[in-house]
Amino acid sequence: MIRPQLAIAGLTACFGCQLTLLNCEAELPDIADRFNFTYFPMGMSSPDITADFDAALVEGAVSTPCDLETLVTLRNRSRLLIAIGTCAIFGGVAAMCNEEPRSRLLRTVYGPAADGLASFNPAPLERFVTVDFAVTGCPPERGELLATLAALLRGTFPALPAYPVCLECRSRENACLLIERNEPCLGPVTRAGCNARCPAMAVHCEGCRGPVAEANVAAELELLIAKGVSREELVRRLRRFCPEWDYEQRA
Amino acid sequence: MSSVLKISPLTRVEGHGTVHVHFADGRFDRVELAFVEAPRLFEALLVGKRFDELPEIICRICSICSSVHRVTSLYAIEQAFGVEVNQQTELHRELIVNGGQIESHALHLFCLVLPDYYGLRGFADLATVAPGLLQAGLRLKAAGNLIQEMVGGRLIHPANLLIGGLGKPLTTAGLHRLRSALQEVLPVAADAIEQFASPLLAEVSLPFPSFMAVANRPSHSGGEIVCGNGSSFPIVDYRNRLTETIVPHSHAKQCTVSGESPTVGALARLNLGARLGPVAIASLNRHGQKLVGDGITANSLAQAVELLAAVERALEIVELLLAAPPTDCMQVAVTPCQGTGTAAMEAPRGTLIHHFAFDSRGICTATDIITPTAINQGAMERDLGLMARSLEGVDRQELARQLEMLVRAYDPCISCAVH
Amino acid sequence: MRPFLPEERLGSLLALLGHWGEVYGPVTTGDGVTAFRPVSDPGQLRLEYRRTLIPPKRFLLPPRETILTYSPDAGYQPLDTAQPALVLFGLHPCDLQGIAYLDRVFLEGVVDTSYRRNRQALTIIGLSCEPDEFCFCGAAGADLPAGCDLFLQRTPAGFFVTAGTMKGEEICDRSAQLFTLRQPAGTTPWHHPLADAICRGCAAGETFPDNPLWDRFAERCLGCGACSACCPTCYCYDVLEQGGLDGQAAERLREWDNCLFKSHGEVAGGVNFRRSRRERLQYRFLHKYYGFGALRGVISCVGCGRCRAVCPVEIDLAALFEGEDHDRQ
Amino acid sequence: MTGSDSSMIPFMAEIVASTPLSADTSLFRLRLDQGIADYLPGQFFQLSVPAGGEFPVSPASAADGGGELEFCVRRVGQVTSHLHSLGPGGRVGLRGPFGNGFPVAEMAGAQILLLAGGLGIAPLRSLLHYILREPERYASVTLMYGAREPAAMLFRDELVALARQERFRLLLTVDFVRDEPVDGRVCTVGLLPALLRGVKVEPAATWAAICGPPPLYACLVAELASLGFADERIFISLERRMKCGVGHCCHCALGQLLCCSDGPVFRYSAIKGITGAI
Ligand SMILES: Cc1cc2nc3c(=O)[nH]c(=O)nc-3n(C[C@H](O)[C@H](O)[C@H](O)COP(=O)(O)OP(=O)(O)OC[C@H]3O[C@@H](n4cnc5c(N)ncnc54)[C@H](O)[C@@H]3O)c2cc1C
Ligand code: SF4
Ligand code: SF4
Ligand code: SF4
Repeated sequence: MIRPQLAIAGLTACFGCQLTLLNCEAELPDIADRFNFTYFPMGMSSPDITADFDAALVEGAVSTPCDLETLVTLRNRSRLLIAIGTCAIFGGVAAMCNEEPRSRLLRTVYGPAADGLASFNPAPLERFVTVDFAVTGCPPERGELLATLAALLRGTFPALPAYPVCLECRSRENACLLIERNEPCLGPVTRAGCNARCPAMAVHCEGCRGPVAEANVAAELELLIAKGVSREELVRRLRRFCPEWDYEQRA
Repeated sequence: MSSVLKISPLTRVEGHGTVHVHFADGRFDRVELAFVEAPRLFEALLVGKRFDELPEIICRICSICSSVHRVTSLYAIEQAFGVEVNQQTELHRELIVNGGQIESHALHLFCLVLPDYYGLRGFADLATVAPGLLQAGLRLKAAGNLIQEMVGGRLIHPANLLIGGLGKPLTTAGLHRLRSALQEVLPVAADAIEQFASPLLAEVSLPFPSFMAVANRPSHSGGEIVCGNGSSFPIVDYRNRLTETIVPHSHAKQCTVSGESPTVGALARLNLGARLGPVAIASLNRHGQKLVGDGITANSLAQAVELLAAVERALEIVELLLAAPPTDCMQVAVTPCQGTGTAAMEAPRGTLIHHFAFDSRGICTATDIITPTAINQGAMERDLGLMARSLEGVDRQELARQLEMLVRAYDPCISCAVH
Repeated sequence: MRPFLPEERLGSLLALLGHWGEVYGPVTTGDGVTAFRPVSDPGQLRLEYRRTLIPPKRFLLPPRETILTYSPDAGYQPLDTAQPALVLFGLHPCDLQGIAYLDRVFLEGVVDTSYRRNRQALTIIGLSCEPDEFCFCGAAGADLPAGCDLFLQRTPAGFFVTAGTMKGEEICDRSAQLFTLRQPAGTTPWHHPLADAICRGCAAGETFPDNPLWDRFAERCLGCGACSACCPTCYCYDVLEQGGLDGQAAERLREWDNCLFKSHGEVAGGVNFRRSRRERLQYRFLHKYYGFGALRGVISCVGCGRCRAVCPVEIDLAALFEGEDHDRQ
Repeated sequence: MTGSDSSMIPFMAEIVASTPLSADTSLFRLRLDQGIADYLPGQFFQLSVPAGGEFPVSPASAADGGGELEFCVRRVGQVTSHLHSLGPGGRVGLRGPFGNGFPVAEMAGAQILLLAGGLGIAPLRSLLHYILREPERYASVTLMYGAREPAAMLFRDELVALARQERFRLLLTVDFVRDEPVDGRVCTVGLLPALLRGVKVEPAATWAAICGPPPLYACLVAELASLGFADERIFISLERRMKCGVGHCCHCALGQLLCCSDGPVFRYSAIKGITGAI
């Protein structure tokens, strides 16, 4: 068995993906025993980004030159690069207004001082580097992160669900919010793996795990528009975690 | 000849920060604390969104305090639309905020600060050097997370807390599970306090902080913010009292109150008379001296006391909910209207303020978010300077270590500060 | 004259059934969903229920279950923990037929060890039903549908009781003191026109290749998988293996798969044998009405109406049998 | 290796040798911990890599009454990569054999035409070894094997050596040759169906067996038909997604047939009318 050298880094994000690792309380001592946290500023001092890594787990979107530098450095130094979390894979919440000029958003927050800030539209890692594997979620599920670490010990990746939230939602015997309550649930177009956490709480899926493979976006829009939700609202909701959808896509 | 000591990145804190200490001719010149976190611009992202989307988005500011961000935004929105929630909903909200407090304090104390007591790199080394203590901390942390996951439906970024009520209340079985989990860790929390009783930092005299906190927990929008000098002001008046300025080297705005840099957080709350349960009061009495006399270096100890208090309060809430089990989803209908809402709550790291304005359709037209670490930024930078000056001549590596520990004493949450 | 359980003695029967395992029956959950849940008193039972959201297959083929464990010393091993005994109370004929179908898949020919373990833990009590607008089974009204240990024919005053297996007889013997004897009123067998249309269509080998409904279905199917998840005879599964954090042990899991998912026909190298949604819907159609492999020629649709009820976009494959005019807007 | 439990629960085997055959394909020789490896050419096993998963694979060897067997595996995805990362001594699991192999009894006495494309050589090598163990039972064997390029040609040396036998005729072809000189090339350049066109066969006295990548089947079948082969005399080994191997998991249907239990070797006449079968 190998003892992998890990880099864990956050770019433009809320640190929830890294926190999810630290939230694996029961497994943390085992994890500490089996991995070297060579670069993990949030958890360990004296981080060394110049080491050779077996895997780099990167959280967050890329929105500053600094982010990009960290990302490229880790890509060059790591055998595997793993995107963790919706932001790293799709852009995430920070990218929800990417259709607006960045400068306007910056000025809304910082006023004239905004002009000195080096900040561009948040984009997923894949836009800049090759990504070997991805664990989605906002935040990712503990179980999926642990399965990924366990697989890394053997030099592979786990099989994670690629089907829509609805399957898990139905098998939990939740009431369907879309059918029963006409709510704009994004379960049909969202990737499962969360065991339908939100519908289980009677809260419609907000799509935090990003688009499912082959989402029938057009049919989902038609269905919800027929139920009285405005297209504008639907587009806004879809964009919350992933700014780029093909609204015409059926297959 | 000038030189710079760069601490970059700051480690064992949430977010990206750096400290640069400038020396001129070998003498200390000045210090710059920079929160270099990439701004996500939440205050701009929220504009144009419908009111019910705000809580779902805003909790993403920060993973560690997502629960309290969510709850604060609910209160602010409810204030704007004149919505009042029932007691059961209030209790669920208070419970999750306590769960967040337990998780956050346990994470900070046991995973991020504790390694300093042993001169270690971090939690992974504790697993071999002090496994029992790490385990204890993780058990506490897990209890906090259990609350957050059960009440919120999702551990980070809770989904279950809604404007006007809840998706689903806790079940009796769930409450029983929480009760036994909390009862198990209550003694662990009590023991933990001793561990953080002795301060870590070099004895440098730092000015006594000017504390600030929300008067009561949980705070309703009608509440007040109190300051160490005895003054107080209504939350809704925050804009006239707090001044936010943009610092050139940091992405977080810096906050002052009448020209002073306030200190918020656990120590501030204890000094300003937070309401505590009997078990926490007993331990507070044992360490009261340090907590009022020592300034920021006692913040970890204050967090340890609060950790105990949060477990105690969470248990109390569980008992209250068990005594009157919630039956329905308790969602109050919300009719949006033009208006503004402001709410402040005590997040684990201190005072958090949300302010929103809505048009008649309930679309958000303006937002303002003030976070604890942004408030603490000024005091933190001031103290770093004072410490660097007092330790002049000390080995640079040791100086860096001391300064990083000082930053950690404030328990900064940089992703909140920059948002 | 036949054994008859007066309505007010249902509670005593439930208590007695506890002897064969924890009793699960149809209840309404907090969400307003009908589901099989543990029941202790008859007041919780919804005897007039139409269908549960998820069929009883979940007790035989759970949505996700560990089937094997691996350790370097012992190799692959089946789970050694015993499956707790369960009594499923109040299954309608369609669901009984569903279980009978699954039994044929997993117990005839190559026996699936996990399925057998779960099946052996079950005692099954059937209950007659009242159809609604979604049902179209042809079996309602039958005296003793296949696959149950005991069947209860419901009348306003109570239930006629028929034993279907040795175990059922044993239950009858043990509860004899609860029964009276009554003359059964003749039940009228009930036939849904759709069931007839399906039988006729299948007998003729119809696959409606040119029906325009296929394209309309394919266009709006969300691929959400609800139809198969809720079908009592859909049993496709996927198998996953997960290593432990110790780097040694591993677990093999299986979970429900779904022929409407893109990955269902996909093999390495990006080749997909059912690339379009239309092909996938046709695959489902073929499986439901014509059967695969050893069960070739057996209609697996039991007419419970679940897929028609749960599809968010109102796709109903049975509509193909309903003639030319249906669904043409 | 029969009975329901051995169909569902893998038995363990050890990798005794792994030999690279091309850039992405290796030959794995496995020794069962217990028992004898008995199977017919064309049948398949489910091979488990602990903690990685399971995949269907046909042996590339012919059963020889011993406890060893060979698999020729291309590294294409998760589990196959995991297998490739294991060296000799590595532990794997096996379930099977499953499905129907080539009807070797029926084939006896006739001429045999094996048509392999790429990795499709694996089950046909099993059949070839089976036949060449008692070559006198067959009139003749012809193997026509097409690979993408010379470097992707598997078992070339072995096949060339076997081709010294009298009854065995070998024809190799590659789709293209890159600029680099290919020493001692023993193959032609061109696609398999084109090569087939130029060969002399007696369709009525020959059994044809095909295995290769999906696009190959339709062309080869058409070519064979134009040479006068009856549909009944063509055997095709098909690939589908498979999880169980025993007709339960329902991923592998073609029409109403299941590839795992009704196949994977099908007589062309049995699947001719099925849309999407080839
Ligand atoms: C009867 C039969 C015989 C085969 N013989 C060989 C052989 O001799 N040598 C060889 O290298 N390959 C053979 N294959 C193909 C081999 O099974 C796939 O290459 C392998 O499953 C890929 O698995 P993976 O996990 O590496 O790929 P991934 O793409 O990661 O696949 C994940 C899962 O998808 C399924 N899957 C993917 N591709 C296939 C596929 N082609 N067939 C069936 N299921 C698939 C499997 O269930 C697998 O577990 C055969 C396939 C069949 C059906
Ligand atoms: S509630 Fe949402 S996720 Fe669940 S089945 Fe309905 S549409 Fe799908
Ligand atoms: S239900 Fe939707 S929003 Fe909720 S956790 Fe799952 S993917 Fe995210
Ligand atoms: S339930 Fe309807 S939308 Fe969902 S997969 Fe089935 S046919 Fe498609």
